[in-house]
Parts: sequence; structure tokens; C-alpha cells
Amino acid sequence: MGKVILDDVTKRYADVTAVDNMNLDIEDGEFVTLVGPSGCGKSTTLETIAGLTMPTSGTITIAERDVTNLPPKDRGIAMVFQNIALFPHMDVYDNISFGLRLRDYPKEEIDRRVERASDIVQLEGMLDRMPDEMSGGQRQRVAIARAIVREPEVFLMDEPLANLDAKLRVHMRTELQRLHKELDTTIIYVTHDQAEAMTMSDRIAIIDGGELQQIDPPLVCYNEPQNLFVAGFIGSPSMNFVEGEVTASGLTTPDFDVDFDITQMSGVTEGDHLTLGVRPEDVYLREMSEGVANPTQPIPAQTDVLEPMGDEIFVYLLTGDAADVQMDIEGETAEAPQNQLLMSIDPSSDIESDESVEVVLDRERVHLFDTETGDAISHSLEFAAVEPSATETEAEGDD
Amino acid sequence: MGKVILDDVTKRYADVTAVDNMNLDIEDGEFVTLVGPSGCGKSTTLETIAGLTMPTSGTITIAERDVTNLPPKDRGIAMVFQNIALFPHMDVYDNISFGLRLRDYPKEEIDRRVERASDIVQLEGMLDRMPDEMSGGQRQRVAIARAIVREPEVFLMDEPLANLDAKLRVHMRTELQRLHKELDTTIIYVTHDQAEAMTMSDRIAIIDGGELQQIDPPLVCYNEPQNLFVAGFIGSPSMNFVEGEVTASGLTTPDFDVDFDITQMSGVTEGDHLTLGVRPEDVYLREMSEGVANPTQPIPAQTDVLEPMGDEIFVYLLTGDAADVQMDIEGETAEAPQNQLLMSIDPSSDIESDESVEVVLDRERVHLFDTETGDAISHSLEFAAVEPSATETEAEGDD
Amino acid sequence: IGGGDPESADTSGTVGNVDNQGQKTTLQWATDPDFQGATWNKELQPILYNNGLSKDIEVNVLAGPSVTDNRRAQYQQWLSAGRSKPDILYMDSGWTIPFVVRNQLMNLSQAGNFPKSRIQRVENQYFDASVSTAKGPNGDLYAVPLFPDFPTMQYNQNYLKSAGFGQSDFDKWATDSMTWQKFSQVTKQAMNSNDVQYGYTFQASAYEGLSCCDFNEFMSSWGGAYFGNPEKYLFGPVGDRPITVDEQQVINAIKMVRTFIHGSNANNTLNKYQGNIAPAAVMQWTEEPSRKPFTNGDAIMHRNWPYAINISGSEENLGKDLGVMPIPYAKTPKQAKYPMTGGPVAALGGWHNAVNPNSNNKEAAVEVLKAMMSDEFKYKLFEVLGFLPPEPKLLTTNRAKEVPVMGRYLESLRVAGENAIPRPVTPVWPAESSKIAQQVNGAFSKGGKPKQAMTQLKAQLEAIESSA
Amino acid sequence: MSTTDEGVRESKRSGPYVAAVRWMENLSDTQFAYLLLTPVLLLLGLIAFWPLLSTFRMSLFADNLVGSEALGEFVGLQNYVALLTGERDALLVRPFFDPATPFKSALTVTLIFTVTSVFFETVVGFGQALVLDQDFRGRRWIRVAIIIPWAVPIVIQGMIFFLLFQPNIGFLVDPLQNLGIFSETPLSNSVDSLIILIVADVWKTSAFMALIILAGLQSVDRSLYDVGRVAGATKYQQFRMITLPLVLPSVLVAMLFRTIGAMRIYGLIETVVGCNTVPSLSCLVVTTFRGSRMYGTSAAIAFITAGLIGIVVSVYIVKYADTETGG
Amino acid sequence: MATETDSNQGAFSRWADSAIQNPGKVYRAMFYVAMLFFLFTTLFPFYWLLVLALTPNEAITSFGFPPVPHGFNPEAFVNVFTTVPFHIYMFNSFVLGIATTAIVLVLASLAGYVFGRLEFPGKGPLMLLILAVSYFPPAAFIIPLFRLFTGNVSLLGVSSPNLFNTPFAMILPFSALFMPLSIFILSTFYGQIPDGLEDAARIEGTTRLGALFRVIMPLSAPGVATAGVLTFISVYNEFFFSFLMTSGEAQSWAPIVWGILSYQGQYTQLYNLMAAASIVGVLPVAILVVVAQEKIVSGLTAGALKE
Ligand SMILES: Nc1ncnc2c1ncn2[C@@H]1O[C@H](COP(=O)(O)OP(=O)(O)OP(=O)(O)O)[C@@H](O)[C@H]1O
Ligand SMILES: Nc1ncnc2c1ncn2[C@@H]1O[C@H](COP(=O)(O)OP(=O)(O)OP(=O)(O)O)[C@@H](O)[C@H]1O
Ligand SMILES: [Mg+2]
Ligand SMILES: [Mg+2]
Repeated sequence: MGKVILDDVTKRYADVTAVDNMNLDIEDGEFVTLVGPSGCGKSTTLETIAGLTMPTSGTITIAERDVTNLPPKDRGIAMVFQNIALFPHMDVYDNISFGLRLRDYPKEEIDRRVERASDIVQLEGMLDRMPDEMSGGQRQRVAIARAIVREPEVFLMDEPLANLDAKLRVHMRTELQRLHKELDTTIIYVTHDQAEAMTMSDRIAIIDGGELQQIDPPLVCYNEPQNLFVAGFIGSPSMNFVEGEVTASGLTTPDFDVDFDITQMSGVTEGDHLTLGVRPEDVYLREMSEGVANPTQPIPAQTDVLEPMGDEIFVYLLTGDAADVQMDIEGETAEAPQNQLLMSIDPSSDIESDESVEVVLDRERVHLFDTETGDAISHSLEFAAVEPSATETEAEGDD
Repeated sequence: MGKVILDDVTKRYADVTAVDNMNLDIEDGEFVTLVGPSGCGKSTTLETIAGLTMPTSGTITIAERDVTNLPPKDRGIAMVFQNIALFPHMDVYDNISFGLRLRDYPKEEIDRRVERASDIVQLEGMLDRMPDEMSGGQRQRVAIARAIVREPEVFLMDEPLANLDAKLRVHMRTELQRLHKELDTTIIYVTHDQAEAMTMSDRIAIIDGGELQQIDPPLVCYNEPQNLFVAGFIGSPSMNFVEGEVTASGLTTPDFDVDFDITQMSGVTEGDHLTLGVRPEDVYLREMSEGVANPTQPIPAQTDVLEPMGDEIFVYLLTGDAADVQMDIEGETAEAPQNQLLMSIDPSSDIESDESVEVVLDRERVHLFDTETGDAISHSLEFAAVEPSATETEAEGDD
Repeated sequence: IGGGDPESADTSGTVGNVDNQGQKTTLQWATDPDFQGATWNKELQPILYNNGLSKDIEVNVLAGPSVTDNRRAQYQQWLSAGRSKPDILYMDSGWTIPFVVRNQLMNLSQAGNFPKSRIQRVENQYFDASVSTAKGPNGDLYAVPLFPDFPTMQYNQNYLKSAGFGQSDFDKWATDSMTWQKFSQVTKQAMNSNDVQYGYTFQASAYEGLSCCDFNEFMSSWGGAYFGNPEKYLFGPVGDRPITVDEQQVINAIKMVRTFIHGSNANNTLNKYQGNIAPAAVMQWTEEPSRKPFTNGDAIMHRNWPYAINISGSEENLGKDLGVMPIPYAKTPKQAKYPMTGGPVAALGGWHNAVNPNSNNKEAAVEVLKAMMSDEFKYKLFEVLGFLPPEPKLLTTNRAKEVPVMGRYLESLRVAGENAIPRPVTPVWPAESSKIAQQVNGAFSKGGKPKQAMTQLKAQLEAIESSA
Repeated sequence: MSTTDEGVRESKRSGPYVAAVRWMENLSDTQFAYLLLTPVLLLLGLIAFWPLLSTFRMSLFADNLVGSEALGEFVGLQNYVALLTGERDALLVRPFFDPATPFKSALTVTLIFTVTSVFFETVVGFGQALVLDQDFRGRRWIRVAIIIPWAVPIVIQGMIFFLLFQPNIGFLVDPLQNLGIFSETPLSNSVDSLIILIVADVWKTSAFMALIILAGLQSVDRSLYDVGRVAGATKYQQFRMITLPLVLPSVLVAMLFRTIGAMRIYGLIETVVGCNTVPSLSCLVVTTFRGSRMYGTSAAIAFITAGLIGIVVSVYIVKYADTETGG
Repeated sequence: MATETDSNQGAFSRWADSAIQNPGKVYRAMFYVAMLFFLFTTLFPFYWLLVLALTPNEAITSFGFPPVPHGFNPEAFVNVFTTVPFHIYMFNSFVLGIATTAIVLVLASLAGYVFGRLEFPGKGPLMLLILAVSYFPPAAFIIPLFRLFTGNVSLLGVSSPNLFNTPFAMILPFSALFMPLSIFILSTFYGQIPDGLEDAARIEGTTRLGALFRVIMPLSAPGVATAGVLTFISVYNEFFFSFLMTSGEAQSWAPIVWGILSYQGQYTQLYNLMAAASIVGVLPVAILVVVAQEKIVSGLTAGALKE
């Protein structure tokens, strides 16, 4: 019943296009997470679905009804707002029960539901507090409880766990998933927490600049990002990108080369500018790469900063010429500078900073993107260099 | 100059003690992160330091001055508020420059600083927006910029990155760290993001129920948590806890035993109730445990749910009797139920759910806590079982 | 709180004395806005200089509120606070006495430069009624009447002509008006022979104007009085005088008015009078609302002050068709029970000038009052502002008759002036006045009971009198 | 530069200003509160409390109608006693309290007027505020239209209604009389006049209510309505559960001051019908004060009036304190 | 006829149907009905005033319904100024109004802040004490104040300054008497501003007072503007002190009521001039007030209250 369809939805403010021609097709009972950089239009998308903002164009369908012009109250939704927005004049009980009281539920039913919801968000015993007597996280939990007591067809949640600590967040995730199953509702969820997105969603929708970039199950997004943006956005720390040029023998970057059979790769010709992408966990110290079935040639590098994270260590590597230069921290963007490579390794390794090392990449997990358009070309170099097999037989075995 | 000392600070509201006898001694230029569950008193602590809340008792010293009774403006602090608190009637530029304008900085200086700050938070070109025309994350960035233009002696930041996406958050972290170095300021930082706490802080202060539990460098907190609370709180996913009883040969839990030389362990006698703690990444499939120098005996278990996270997989294991029971998701708390064990493994392993496996724990990373008091007793069983060395010579080698 | 000090007898003062100083003395005269500007500076003040006022004395007009209550409130405020300005106060004859009684005005009889002869001239030649409201209980003069005001019965000759009356009737009525009975017949007759909205319009709203004036006239013309013999008791002694509002002639006066309004079929009316000649609206009318229909030709008879003659008698309104006669009467003076009652009585209005006892220029102020007593000033006032001269004899001169509009009706006005009756003003009059207005207005209304109302009123007045 | 920068700046400004600011900032809440209240209390002390005390003193003296002194001898509370027992009614324009003629005794007239007019003003003012709170073209002009009556001076307000109900001038007397609503001379009839006064007052002062309530409406955080809408609240429910509780403090302030204002009604009465027809408590004060110079009585009535107002408004105070504490 | 009602019914029921489907329409319709109702009721008496102004004074009789001016006499609007210097009265009122409003807003802001945002012993009684000032009829103040302002009160041998006929004799009482209302309005509004914003301002370096004037006051703009407007108009309309604290001449700072009163004679009232004068005096003020209020509100809060 809770199928949500956005058809060419656009929302423009005076000088900003917050949502740009968005098409989403969310199945009944699906859990879809919207992710994207700050200001990309996630909240606006939720607001248009909720009916709080009228889209500039496009239609919205919920449960097979065109709701584009329906007021929020007739759309069968509940929402957790990013800015929390508790009623300052009501205590926690009244805030949570607001939607139920509106519908004249019997007192016992309200009590029952409020109690259950406040249990879920662990606010038992705080029902008579006023919002301004609570901590940030407590307020956010009230907001969640206010939404879940409603048991609607569609839940919209805008960063509902942003202010909760890790443990509570894990708990809430489980609870939300359980609720999702139990009520069989559709949930559209906004989060900036990758773990959340990865673990909870049936599909993740990645949005940038108001435009939908990819909508796919979490591991598909992680392993087969459709373009540079998605690749860089999903995964933390972010994927390493190295720009290079296609030569007959593979890809040449300023600092190192990666060889592969370019004939095996459709749409790639010599001289193309491609970007190589590899995730930190797919970069290995040469001596620890036994587990890697198909490594690249060793790449000489120098370790720079080490960030121990407890269960792993992030190693910033400087490759090529830059190995002499100190890490450039004036960088304007969050992307690693051209000649820097991030590697994630086991905390048991006894690597030090400013050490010369050799690293390899896991060919099976190297991605290639068109530098110009950003579109993904390949998500593996595995077959390309080793066994010139199948598909294109006119291949020129150059190596 | 920015030494911050809290001396026996207590803050009581009508029926809640938000901060309970807090003693903190923060060095000049130090970066200290406060973490703790929602509602534990982090924000209240910051507010008392800022002078927004008068502590019920105790004194606060900043830069060697007793500021307990000084107004906020004379404490040389800047603060990012958890609830953001932008001035709704001012545009971004005015919000950011508010503190500077108050101090009659020359126009050019203000412009320069605002520009720099807005660069750092990536809000260039938005200076004339009003707060209500911005997304949640954008607002939060304005709040950060408002604090950093001030370049004060002490920064207080209350979950300043909660509403930012992962990439921006990484960027902001770097920027804040750079700023921290550059300005040589003291930063007191509240976050619920473990990665943030781990990577940025010189020390982490863990608070629970208004009381300080431990304040130590990140890895110390991670590796040597002083009590059950800290152990469970730090690290995500959380440490596995198994309650057991000390026997002559080690610890016996309902599902498995871990042997060690109890004589090597001061303060432990047979019959004590201890809790064993082990982090998911220190649980290994027996066949993949080559790298573990000192494993425990194999523990039979059954895999339950698998959570692929991209760079690792969380495997929920059921041990002992419970191996037949389905995972109990009705659990009231976030802690794993007694007979469940979480393991984190490499994504390359081809493990399936409902498989029978054997796992081992890394002895060097097994923690023991007094079940009653929660205090840590040991952070390693390494020496205890293998080489009865040093310290206590009256040990009764029982095995 | 400052009061008047009798030490004002600054005997040596003469005009010359002021003159010798060679200094300009500027006096402030609180008065009506009508006097402002060119009226004063160009037309009136020069007359003063022509009549003996030293050029060193300049009089500035301080225009206050024209609404009499407001002016009284101002003076009460100023005099209680002992202000020395304004020097000369323009005062309603209706409330001068309380100020006198409270010693808040300068005693002119004791002023050095206000000789006995002047006082005698005021006492002998001015309208008696006016003078009586400017004197204290001891008979001393505290104010000099500037102009008097007497209501008259004004009528529209057109309607009476078509009812068969003619110029000769009009001429006769001008000085020798008619009885109320005749009046009601005349009005009724004219109403029957004309298509006109109202017969007789007057003022019977529950306000000061009813007790001081309209009803005072009805009652006095019936020979009734509020406090017995007006010659003895008009201005007191409060608490020690009879209260005679429940006498039959007073009740009859009310019944007569009830007849005018409700017709003789209603309760408590008089049979011999024609009824339904006055609209019920009179019960909420004050001067202006009652005048408008008359000026516009929608009424036959209208009782009002001389200002209304000026308006209704102007060319654009009734012009020469305006007739004026003294107020009708029920009893002749002979038939009337008390002296000063009966006949064409007219309620006294008008204004005096008095000197602020705290003034720093009392002498000069007296000089100004003296110059204002000159005939020329009085004529000029009449010509410029339409204010009647306070002396009957000036109303008969040719100069007065040449004044447009009003000049035509001087005879009627003189008769009215000679039959004028002041309101019984004492310090308790404001309280009494509102009780009277309430009871009379109530008694006029449809279900009113005159006898009962007057009995009640008597009790109320007794209470007031005894409490003072 | 960096860290010491602010310090330098702070110390550059020095002297008495900084000292004063520092001193003020260090005051406790209570001290600070009293410091900020000082100017108000000084002004009120001189311009309000001192005169009131002095007037209160006056109320303890007998009237002196005749002499040059404004007041008679000291009589203690006798004026109050005389007024409250009705002994002084004779000297008042109408009795202070006379249950037999509720429309002709000051206390009852005042209470009837107050209750009715405040009720209608609240309803109308709230309605106006709700209309003005909408976004529509020309809202500014509608706002002018609604404010206009409030800007009309009382004298003119009085004149408007006085003329409307004058038989030969206004046009309302005949139709209303034919409908049997009013008598043929409404302005000489206490009941009719009171109704006219209430209408006149509602006409003028609803705008006062509307302005205050409108300000309250404008201050409501709009995002709360979003929550309400998503939660399924109808317009009416949003009004009842969000708008109303949030503007309640403003509404109470408006009602509080209108009640006080209504209980002091005078000018309008004076200009439309006069105190003889519709006597209010203030009528008694003013007539005794201006007309007869009964200063003692007048002062005593003023204090009794104030006391009555105090009793009536305590209802609001209790309610207001409730909303203040968030209850 | 029958068909007409039929089609009327048809139209109505069509409307009703669509209204049921789209309750927004009903609200819209209700809104317009309400707006028209309020417009009519507030403007009708004002229209009556205009009719009176345009009718020559002598022709002000027997109006029918709807009233239309008898004759057309716009000169009244000129005579208003030639008869008395009405513009000076208006100017005086403006000055008095603005000065009073300024004083009231500043002082009431301080008090409003105290009562709205601070807790301290004595708060309740003090509020009641201040409120009690407005319980008294103006007459209760006048005698002592008049003595004070005419230099008749002396303290320690220094007598009070003579303020009669100066603006101060009115501004001071106005300020005191209109103060309680503004204090209550402002404390209500100031009390509703979230603590977080004041905190943020103080962290940024304002003093408590600085936070009041830079953040709390601007954010309460609708309340501040309302308090200001109410005070200004109250002054503009005040009668008692305006009347007794000046001798009434335009050059003695007499305000607009004096101007209007001067069209009243002993018996006559120039209704047409009074009406014209009040239109001249009121309309610009109402417009000014609305424009100013909008400017104040939007200027102080900028986009804050937009949807
Ligand atoms: N004004 C108040 N009155 C009563 N209790 C309060 C008040 N403010 C805070 N508290 C309580 O004090 C405790 C500490 O609150 P605080 O805001 O410091 O928590 P926190 O650690 O910042 O939590 P979070 O991570 O959720 O923001 C909470 O339990 C909260 O409910
Ligand atoms: N009222 C408005 N006027 C103008 N621009 C707006 C308005 N509201 C939002 N925007 C802009 O629209 C874009 C999308 O905003 P939105 O709130 O949907 O972002 P978001 O994806 O939720 O970001 P965040 O993660 O920071 O919350 C932003 O660039 C924002 O600045
Ligand atoms: Mg958002
Ligand atoms: Mg917090």
C-alpha cells in the first residue's frame, strides 16, 4: 500500500534548484535511504513527499493515489524532522501523543502506544518533562517517538539519529528495522551515516545537487558505483582516485602505471583520460598481500600520517614525486590530492610514518571512470590483464 | 593560556543531576573530546564552562583565572551549539561576523575572516542567505564558521558535525585539527561519532550519568578501558561481554571457558564473578587466525545474521546452548544478549549464515572486569596463561 | 493649595502709575477661541486703547476650550495650583460663584483701582441676573459681566403664516409672548396646516442644559422654583433653604412638557394643552441636534440661545422668516408663587471676566476690565462676535439695531434679559444639577411619573444640601 | 596575533565603561533584575506611585466644597465607608451600587460593560488577527482598515456614534426602533445607550486586541505547523492545539489590559450619552473631581475603582502566571 | 424563477461538492467572508465620518441609509487647517508620540526582559505593583502631578521645575501610564525567545543587555512593533493629560485633541470640521503605523518568519 513514486519532481527556490527532476520508485514496504552531500536536496525531497513543500513541477504518488495536491494530513505519512521541532508548550507525553489525540484515539490506546514508543526510544519516566528540560539527544528521541506512535503507511525520517550516541544509535537502528518489518511500512530515510545507510536500507539513493545519481542496494552502490561521485561519496574513508591516461599497456598516472589489456575493455581507447579508483582497504602493503589473488605491480610510496582507529589504521601514503613533499593540508577539497593514497590496514601491523614501502592494489577491486563525464567504465581489472578471454577477439595482445 | 580546569563541578536541576562532581584538567592547547550516552551531561558540562549555566557547586578555571562567576563574554571562548542557534534575523554573513562586529573589528578584517571561515566550511557564495533558506547541514556549518572566526583561546563544540555527510565531516575534521594547531587553542569537543573522537582528540573523556568515567588518550580508552561502561561504550560495534565465574583454571562462562593462570592476576580469586570482554575484531574464525599469536581454545558457534559493511562483515555468532535459538531481537538494551557474540571479519571471507564454525579470541586483547563493580581487572590474558612471569611469585600454578 | 488673598488691595495703583514705569505689561486673558487672532489684535484690542487703557498694557489671548465644563476644569486646576497666569479669566456665569465662594477670584470691590462708581454702574445698569452671578455672598463684586445670554422662542414665520397668523401677531409676540397653552395651540395649528416634520424642538437630554435652563424655564414660567423664593434662596444658604421641587406648579410644568411630547392621552398630562407637538427626540437632544431641523425648515418652534438666531436668521437659512419671541409662560409674575418667577422667564447664560488673585499684574488686569466696560467695546463685541451687550439700555440704541440679523430681534432679547433667571449655582449645584436632569428627563419619558420623580428629587436634593 | 588577539582588543577598551559593564555582568540574576528595573521604578515612582500616595492621602480627608482649602478635616476611612454603604450616593451622579437599578448604578454598569465588551472584543479581535495573519495581496491595506478605528480619538468616536443615533441626523434610530431593538430615543435610555457604548467600544478597541494577538501569531514558529500538518491536524486542530496555546499569553495580556481599560471607561460615555444616562465608576470619579471639587470622595472612588479592577484582573494574573510557567 | 433557483442550487451544490473534496476552498471562502465582514464593520463608521466631513455643517441632518453626503464640500479638509493650526497640533502629537514611544520601548524592554526571562525573588509582587498603575483613572494622578509640573512641589528646598506647557509635562505621565502595557507585552514576547539564541549571543561576546538589544528585541519584532504602535496611538489619542498639562495653544505643545476640541463652540459643534480633522489626523497615522510596523517587523526579523 505504501508505494511512493516521484515522477519528474523538481523544486526550485528563487535561485537554487533544490530538487532536480527526481524520479524515484519506492516499493511498498521498502526501506530506502537518501544520502548525499549537505544541501543536496534530501530534506527537500522528503518535504515534497510529505506535502510540506509544493514541487515546482512533477507528480507524487503514494499508494497509487496522486497526492501532489493533497494536504499532508491526507497522505498517510509520519515524519521525523531534521530540526526536531517539538511543541514547546507540550510535555513529552503530549508531544508524542499529538497525532493520536488528533484522531481521537481512546485514552488507553494512546497510553499504550505512547508507553511502547517511549520504551523504544528509552525515554521511560521522562513523559512529563518539557522539551526545554531535555538534552539534544533526548529531544530527538521524542521526535522519533512522535512519529512511530502513528504507525502510518509511510515513514519519512530526516536524520533521526544524528544526535544519538553510537550505542543508542545501534539500538535505534534495530528498533526501526523491527518496526519496519512489524508494521510493514515504507520508510524513506535520510542519513549521513554510512553505516546506517549500509545496514538498514534495501536500497540507497545517492543524490547530488538535487539530482539522483544512483539508486541500488547498498553493496551494489559500494562495489559498483555508477559514477565518480557515487564512488567517492560512498565508503568512509573515501575511495582513492588517481587520474591517468590510457596507453597501449594500460593506465599511466603521473606516479605509477597499472597495466591491463585495454582491448578487453569496451569503450576505452588509447589516449583516453581515465580516473582509477581504489578503496583504502584494497590497498595492501606488498608484504601483507598474500590474500590478494590478483595484485597490481608494486607501487613505491612513502608513509606519511598514520591514523590509528582502534580496529584499523589509516595510512596516508605519498606516491611518486610527491613522496618528498609534505602532505599538503591547504587542500581546498575533501578529495585526496593527486599524489596521495590512503590505505587502511590491520592495527597489528607495525608500520611507522615516514617509512618507504611498496604497496599493491587488488585488481579485482579497482574501478575505472571516465575522467570527463565521471561515468563508471569498469569495476574490476581482474580479467583485463591476465587472461585475454571471451568477448572481443580482435584484441591486440600488446604485453 | 587556554588551560581549563573543572574542580568538583556539579549541576543539579530540579530532579536531575546533570553534572556530578566533575573534575577535568585540560591542558592548554589540548583537544579533549567528551563522549557519553545521550543525556549524560556533556552539553551541560560545556555550558558550565561557557558560563551559560551556573554550576550548583564547584569552580571553573580558564587560563589560570577563576571564571566561575565571570560572564561568558569575558571567558575568551567560542562555542558551537548542539541546537545550532543561528540568529534567524541575520543572514549568513551577519551571523558569522556577529562576534567580530561586537568587538568593532575593522571591516576589512571582518571580511577577510568571514571569507576564510566560509571557505573552510564550504559556504562560499551563500553569505547573503538567511538561515531559513538553508539546509540543516549548511546551518550547522554556519554555526561552526561563527565560532571559528573568533579565534578564541578555548573552543567549545557540541556535536558540531552531527548534520554533515561523511565526506564533509572528514574535511571538517582535518580543518578543525589544522585550526587547532594553527591557533594553538584548547578545544573541548562533544561528539557521538567514535571515529571523530578517536582521530581528533588528544584525550577522550567518557561521561556517564553526569560522572566522569575515564579521561585518557583514545587508544588507551580503546585498549584499556577502566570499567565495563567505558569498554562497552567505546568502539563500534560494541565490545562483546560474557559473564562468568573464576575457576582454578580460568574463567568459566555458560557457553565456553577461557583458561588463564589466575595466580598471575592480582585481586582475582576463585569464585569471583567476572565479565570477559572482547572486541568483535579480536574474534577470529579458527581457520583465519594464523596472524593471532596467542589464541584461546576454539569456541564452537553458529553464524546467525551477517551484516556486510563494505570494508568488513559483521557476523553475529550464537554460542553454546543458544546456538539453536534464533537471535533474540526483543532485547531491551543495546548490549548483545548473553549468548551472542559479534565478530568482524574481512569481506573476502566467504562465510554464510547458519553455518557451524569455530572461533578463537585473541588472548592479548581479552579484557576482564569485575562483574559487580564494573572495574577493569586486566586488559590481556596473554601472559596469564602462557608464561607465569614477574610480579607475583607466590602464584599457585594450578594447571 | 492657593486661594485668593485679600491682601490684593494694592491701593496706590493708578493707570498713570503703570504708565510711569515705562514698561510693557503683558497680560494673559484666558478666553474663548473666538477672540483669537485678528479679531482681538485688529478689532477689539484697539478699542481698549481708545477707552483709557494704557498702551503699555498688552493683552494676549489664551484661547482655551469652548466647552464650558472643560474650561471650568482648567481653572480649577490652575487656581488650585496657585498659578499666576492667566491674569484675566473668562468665566461662565453658571459657575463663577463657586470660585468666588472658594476665594479663588480677586475681590473687585476691594481693588484700589476699581472705584465704587464703577461698581455702582455694574450694579445699576447691567442686567440684574448677570450681576447676581458675579457677586459673592457678601455682596462684593468678583467679576464683571462681559456678555449675557438669554434663550428665546424662535419660530418659522412661514409656517405660522400658512396657519393664518400674520405680521401683527409676530410684532406683538416679539415683546409680549404667549402662554404655553396658546403656544401649544399655535404650534398645533401650524402643524396641521403645514407638512412639517417637527412642531416644537427644545433640549431635554439629561444634561446640565436641562436643569439650568430648559426645565428651569418651564418650571419658573409656572411659578415654581428649586429652592423656594429665588430672591432669598437662589444662591444659598446651602442646607438651610426650602426645597420646593415637589410643588404642584413644578409637577404641572412636567406634565405640560409630557403633553407636548406624548399627547394628552398619555398618563400624567394636562388636558388643556395641545399634545404631540414636540418629538420624543427632544429627550436626547442638546442645542445643536435640536437646532438643525429648525434651521433647515423642518420645525416650527424652537427654543435656543441667541447664537441660534444668528444662524437661523442668516440669509441662506430662514432669513427674515425667522421670528423671535420671549419664552412663553404659564403664569404671569403676579400669579406666580415666587418673585422672579412667572412670565417669559429666560435662563441666564453668558460670561464674565474675573481677575486671577495670584496674578502679578492685578492692577493692570483691573485696568483692562475697566476698558472692557466701555460702551464702544460692548458694541464692538456685539458687532464682531454677536455677543449681546450686558446692559439693557445698549440694546435699544440704533447702533445695536444695525447689527445684522440680531439687530432685528433686540426687543425680544431685552425682554428675555429682564426676565432672566440664573440657575441656583452653589458649590453643590453640579451634584444637584445632575440629579435634576436625571429625574426630569426620566419624568419626561413615556412612562414617567412626575409626582414620584419630584418627590424622589426632593429627597435627593435634601441629601445633597444637608451633606455639604 | 591569533590567540591573544581578543585579549588585546578587550584591554584596548578600558576605563569606566568597561568597568561598568563588567560590574553589571557580574551581578546575580536578582541584582541584575533590580538594576534593570530601576529606571522604570524611578519613573513610575515619581509619576505614578508618588501621586497615587498623595491621592490616597486625599481620600482620607473630607470634601471641602466651600472654603478656599481643597480638603476638609482628616476623616480616616470615612469616605470609603460612606461610599460603600451608599451614604454618599446622594452626592454622586448616580449611586455607587444599587441592585434595584442595575443600568443606573456605577458598579453594575461598569461590570456589565466590561464583561460584554471584553468578550466581544476578544472574539472580534482574534478573528481580525487571524485574517491579518494570512498572506494575501493587499494585506497591508486591510491592516490599515482594521487599525483605523483604534487611531480615532475618543471625541470623534463619540461623535460618530452620537450622530448615528440622533433621530434627525443619523439613520439608525428609525430602523432599529421599528425592529423593536431600541426605543425611539436610545440615547436617553440607559439600556439602549449601554448597548451603543459597547458597540462603539468593540468597534474601536477590537483593533487593540487584534494587534497584540497578531503579534503573538506572527511569533509562532512556523515549523510547528509543519509538524502539525504531517501529524494530520486539520486547520481547526492546528488552531486549537498549536496556535491557541502558543498565543494564549498574548491573548491574556490583551484581555487583561482591555478589561482594565473597560473598567475605567469614561471618555466615550461623556461624548456619546453623558454620565447621567450611563454612569460608570470613572464617571463618578470625574464628576466629583471636576464638577463639585469633592476631592476626598473622588480620590476614594478612584481607589475603590482600582481595588475592584485589581480583584477582577486577579483572574487573569492567575491564568497568566500559569502560562508563564508553561503549565 | 424556478430554473433560476435550480441553477443556483446546482451551482451551490457543485461548489459544496468541490468544497467537500477540497476543504482548502472552504477555508478560503470562510476567510474571504470574514475579511469582508471585518472590513465592512470597521470601515462603515469611518465612511460615516467621511460623509459627515463632506457634508456642510448645516446640512448634517436626516441621513438615510446608506448615508450619502448632503452636498459635496471638500473645503472642509482645507478649513480644518485655516480655522486652527491643525498641522501644528498634529506635529505636536507626533513629537509627543514618538518621544513617549521611544522612552517606553527602552524602559519597558528592560523590564520586559527582567520579567520575561529572569527568575528572582519579588518578581510577582513587582509585576503586580507595576500593573496596578494602570488600575487608576487618570484623575487620580492629576492633582499631585499638576502641582509637581507647575513647580509647586519642593524636596529639600529645591522646587520642581515648571514643566507646564512643555512637552515633558505630557511625555512623563504618558510614559508612566502606558508603561505597564508595554512591559506586559514585551515580557510575554521576550519570554518566548529560546534561551539558545541568547546564549549564542552571549558566547559571541555580548553582555546580557547586548543580547537583549541585538537578538531578543529583533526577534520579538512583532511584539516590539505592537507595543510601539499601541503606545504611539494611545498618546495620539490621550485626552486627560493632553488636556490638562497644557493651556491648549498650538505653540504650547497642545496635541491633536485640542485641535479637534477647538472646532467645538459653547453650543455649536462643527461636526464636519471635526470629522474632516479626524480623518486628516488619523488616516496618515494609521498608514504610517502600518508601514512602520511592517518595516520594523521585516527589518528586524528579515526572513525569520517567512514560511
Ligand atoms: N533545564 C533542565 N531542566 C531539567 N533537566 C535538564 C535541563 N536541562 C538538561 N536537563 C537534563 O540534564 C541531563 C544532561 O543534559 P545534557 O544536555 O547535558 O545532556 P547531553 O549529554 O548533552 O545529551 P545529548 O547527547 O542527548 O545532547 C539530561 O538528563 C537532561 O534531561
Ligand atoms: N527556503 C529556501 N530558500 C532558498 N533555498 C533553499 C530553501 N530551502 C532550502 N534551500 C536550498 O535547497 C538546497 C537543498 O536543501 P535541503 O534542505 O533539501 O538539503 P539537504 O540535502 O537536506 O541538506 P542537509 O544534509 O544539509 O540537511 C540547499 O542548497 C538549500 O540551501
Ligand atoms: Mg536536510
Ligand atoms: Mg547535548
